[in-house]
Amino acid sequence: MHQLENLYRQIIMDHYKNPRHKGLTDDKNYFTHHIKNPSCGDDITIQTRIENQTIKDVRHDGSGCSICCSSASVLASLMIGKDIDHAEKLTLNYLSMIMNRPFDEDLDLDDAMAYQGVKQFPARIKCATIAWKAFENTIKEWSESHE
Amino acid sequence: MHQLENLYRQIIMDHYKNPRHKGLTDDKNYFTHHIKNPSCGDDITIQTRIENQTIKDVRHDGSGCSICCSSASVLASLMIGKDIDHAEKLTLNYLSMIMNRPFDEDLDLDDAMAYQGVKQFPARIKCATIAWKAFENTIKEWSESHE
Amino acid sequence: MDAHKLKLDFPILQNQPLIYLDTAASSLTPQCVIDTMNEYYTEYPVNVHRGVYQISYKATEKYTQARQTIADFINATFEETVFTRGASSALNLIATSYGLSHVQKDDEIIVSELEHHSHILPWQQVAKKTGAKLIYVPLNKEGRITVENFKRVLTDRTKVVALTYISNVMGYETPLQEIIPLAHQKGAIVSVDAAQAAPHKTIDVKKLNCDFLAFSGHKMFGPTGIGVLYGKQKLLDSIEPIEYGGDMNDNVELFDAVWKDTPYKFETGTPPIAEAIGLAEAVRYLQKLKPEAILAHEQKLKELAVKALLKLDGVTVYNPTSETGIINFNLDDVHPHDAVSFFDEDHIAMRAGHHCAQLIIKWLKVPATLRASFYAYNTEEDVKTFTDAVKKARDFFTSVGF
Amino acid sequence: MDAHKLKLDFPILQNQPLIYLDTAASSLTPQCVIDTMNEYYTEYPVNVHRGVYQISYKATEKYTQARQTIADFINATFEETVFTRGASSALNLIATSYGLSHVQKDDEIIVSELEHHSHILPWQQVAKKTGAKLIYVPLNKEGRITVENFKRVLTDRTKVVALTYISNVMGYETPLQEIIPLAHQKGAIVSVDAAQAAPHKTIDVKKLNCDFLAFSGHKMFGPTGIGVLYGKQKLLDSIEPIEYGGDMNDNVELFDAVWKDTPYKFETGTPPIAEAIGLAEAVRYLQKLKPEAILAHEQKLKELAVKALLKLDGVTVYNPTSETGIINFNLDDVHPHDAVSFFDEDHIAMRAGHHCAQLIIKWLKVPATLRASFYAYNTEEDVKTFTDAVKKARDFFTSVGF
Ligand SMILES: Cc1ncc(COP(=O)(O)O)c(C=O)c1O
Ligand SMILES: Cc1ncc(COP(=O)(O)O)c(C=O)c1O
Repeated sequence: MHQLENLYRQIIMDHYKNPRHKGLTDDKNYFTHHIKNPSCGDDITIQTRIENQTIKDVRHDGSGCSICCSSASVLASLMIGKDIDHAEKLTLNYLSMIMNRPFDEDLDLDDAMAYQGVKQFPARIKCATIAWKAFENTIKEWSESHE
Repeated sequence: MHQLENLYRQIIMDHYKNPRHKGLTDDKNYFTHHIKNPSCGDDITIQTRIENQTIKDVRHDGSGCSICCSSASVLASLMIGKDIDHAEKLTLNYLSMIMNRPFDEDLDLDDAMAYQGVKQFPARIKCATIAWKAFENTIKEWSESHE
Repeated sequence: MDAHKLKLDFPILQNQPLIYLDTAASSLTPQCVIDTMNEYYTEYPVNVHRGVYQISYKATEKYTQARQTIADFINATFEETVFTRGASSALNLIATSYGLSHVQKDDEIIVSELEHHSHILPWQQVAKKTGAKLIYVPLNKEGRITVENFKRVLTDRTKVVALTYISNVMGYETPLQEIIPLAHQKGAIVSVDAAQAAPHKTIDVKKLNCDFLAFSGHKMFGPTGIGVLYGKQKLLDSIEPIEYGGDMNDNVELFDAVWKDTPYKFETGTPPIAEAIGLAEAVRYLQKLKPEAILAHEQKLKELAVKALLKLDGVTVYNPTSETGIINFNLDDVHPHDAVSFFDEDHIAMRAGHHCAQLIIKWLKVPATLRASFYAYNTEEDVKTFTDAVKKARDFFTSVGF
Repeated sequence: MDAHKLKLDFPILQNQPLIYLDTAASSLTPQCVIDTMNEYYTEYPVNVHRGVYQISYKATEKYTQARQTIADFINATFEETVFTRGASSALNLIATSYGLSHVQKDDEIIVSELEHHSHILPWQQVAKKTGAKLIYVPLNKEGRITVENFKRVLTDRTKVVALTYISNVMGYETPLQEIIPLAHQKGAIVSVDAAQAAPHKTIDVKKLNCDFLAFSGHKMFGPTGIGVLYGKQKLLDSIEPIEYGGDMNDNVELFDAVWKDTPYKFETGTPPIAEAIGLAEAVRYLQKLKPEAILAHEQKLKELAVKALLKLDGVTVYNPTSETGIINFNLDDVHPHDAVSFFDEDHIAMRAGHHCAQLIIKWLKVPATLRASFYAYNTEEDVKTFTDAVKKARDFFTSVGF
């Protein structure tokens, strides 16, 4: 079996081929965060609406490889409806998992667990984290504006 | 004995302290050749009047170390009165001697023989040749204009 | 040329399994070049010029000889050979110094969509700043610059022709030998980006009669941190430096200063000493192998590979007729960044992306491509490993649902 | 700090008898820096960015970490740390990009006669091109920049203050900690030439609060071919690149392009990869030794040496009070190029000339000087050898008739 099968799991391919919550909005109530990866050309925008400490909606768009694009779709699917503190925990947990650092296996990352294989491909870690980092920045921005 | 005594021979010091034929002229009948050595800042101008295949006068001026300045004075003293073909031979012979290449020991370089020690100091070869190269260029220019 | 024996000269090919197909980005470094730089750092690691002590004299001599070696390599003179940080820096020097002072409003600058960003953006800036027009040679349907198409855009207003010698994406060679005299007839100067040519071709600037030319060390067995600008003596004499400071001047006064002659007036500060000496060794290595022999070898490998790829379904090759060792292709419907991870698993190093040449990628109407480039140290076994991997990758990506 | 033990880290000091007193031109290179660059050339000698295969990923990581190491070294951020060809190139970038776009006719640019050509000429050009005035801080009678004298030339018209941190000829430290706030009160920005400071001082750009700062690798245990430009983030964000091409842009269209953010927008083309990685190792080496400890050590040596020189007749020391390891002197009536050959015979490497700082040499009213500079690897024995040689040289040149 080719190593790469650990990377291209069915769930990932499904989100890649059929992205959920894709397409941006002009609605000013969304936080918008954009990250480019100068080293490989990936370019992702994440938009988030937060109300009453709850993630009401997440939108995404951009260009990149399957790992990058699918992870934005997975992120959106996972986060919508989550309490913001929980969303932050999930995000940090996901980032730790990808970067091969200790993480809490009991926190339910749902489809995002499929990206566990990425840590074997250091050159692709950025692909799998770019959308999540944009989302992390969103939470930071929200927190700072609510201190 | 310090190696350097081979370099600072009495004749050289004499020409350094009491340069002959120093000072430039505005006379348009002189060929003027100027060489700078960007690597050490030496800067020498040689002016030469040639009539009937004979070196009638050589003038020099510039700035630099004792080896550089004295060698211009020695060059001028040696060349004045020489037939141009002979002057060329002397020049090539001197340059060969300094650069530690085979040279004709029977050609009478007169005071210029004092520079034989320079070949032991590769970093100073340029100092001892800059005036002579300017003179060599003069002869080349003259030859080209008389072909 | 025995590529198998050649591999022994490259420590990285001894240290790990590696099919290196990314020479168009950077070539690997042979031991002799590494040794030459180590010699500098261990035996005379000091500054050049003005040092009258012996090791500084030695450094200056080696550095000076390096320039002569590189000048001889392209049949230029010492004075015509300027060291820069790289090809990009050299190409910028041409545009900034010559371009901004010689190009005027409504003048025309001919470029192409085959240019690397480092040859297009400097002239795009000149056009913006001066009001000149940037004119693109229409590419033929293969994506080539042809003499015919060049003639269609050459006018009395053309002041500068800035073209690549060999495209880093398509591997095509520009017919400069015919284009340059045409440009000169109109009084235009020609700037040549030879970053992809120097590693594979004997460049003769006198015969080519180009006005400026640039290339980089790291693509031709040399170190990073160095490139070369060639300019005709009378052009270099007539243009101004763009960086000022130590070592490029003669006399400095409070409110004025006088520059040295070329090449020094373009090289302020401590030069890339180890790099220049290393590049000279790379040039000697290249000359020993003979650029023509390298080109013939890589062309042979490329043709073998293209033949195999053309037999595969779901693989598109964009430049099957290229005359150098570059293959530009895609697995249909697979993003090149995905594809390249597959090859990496098989220790095949290839590039994915736009290769700093977005215009040709846009011209091809794709988001990005894969590029495999062959060089002297590649073998027929490498080709086989590569083409087998393309087939396996094709099957793999299809199987996982791409 | 044990300088005797330290010598073991420098291969050149093992390979030959050498009393190296020319660190102000270039420092010697320790084995660890050579090894680090060799590791690059033998284990991952490939291009950075966009390479998704493993060794390119490794090169990119190492290169990225190198920038962070160097940023941390001066207490800057990653984004504020730009790689250049050297200090000269960095100082030119400031003048060309910031200077030409922010300085106008009749504005004033404060500089000094202590500046290296690489810090004076770029601003001389800005003054010429914009019609601004170049204003020299009067030096006090020792040749120092003082806060008092600086106040005398600072006006509401001052837009730029461009001063050296430590003079490469006199070894004086400029009182920047007091000068910078004064300049800022007038709305001027301050550009600091730290080429001679970085090897001997812990530089804290935040505490110093300078706007721009530059230094070179080869003077601080690092390789040739690399330097660093620091700029405050908001300044770097607001100024334009001066070189355009590969790797510094995001989107490239036929007639337009968009730049990346700093630091990348200032770094077109393949960067000095081996050099950046080598410089990061040099920084680690320097930090391990502690810049303060080096400075204390070299000051001690310098003071020993000056004391001995002042006892000799026919020797003039121009900077007896300097606070760093630089001695600037002459044997009376002996051209420094003659003198330096004497020292060379005794394997003492020193510099003779104007040290790319003609203005201070003219200020001293001499044609040229000798410069001995001490560094971490020099010992008290070196000082003794040096001062004994000065005495012998003095006697020798007198004896042959100078
Ligand atoms: C004070 C000072 N500034 C600038 C420079 C220029 O540095 P580089 O030659 O590395 O560009 C030097 C070194 O020569 C220097 O001593
Ligand atoms: C055709 C071409 N031109 C210019 C360059 C720029 O060279 P460098 O990155 O060494 O400055 C490259 C390499 O990337 C190239 O392939």
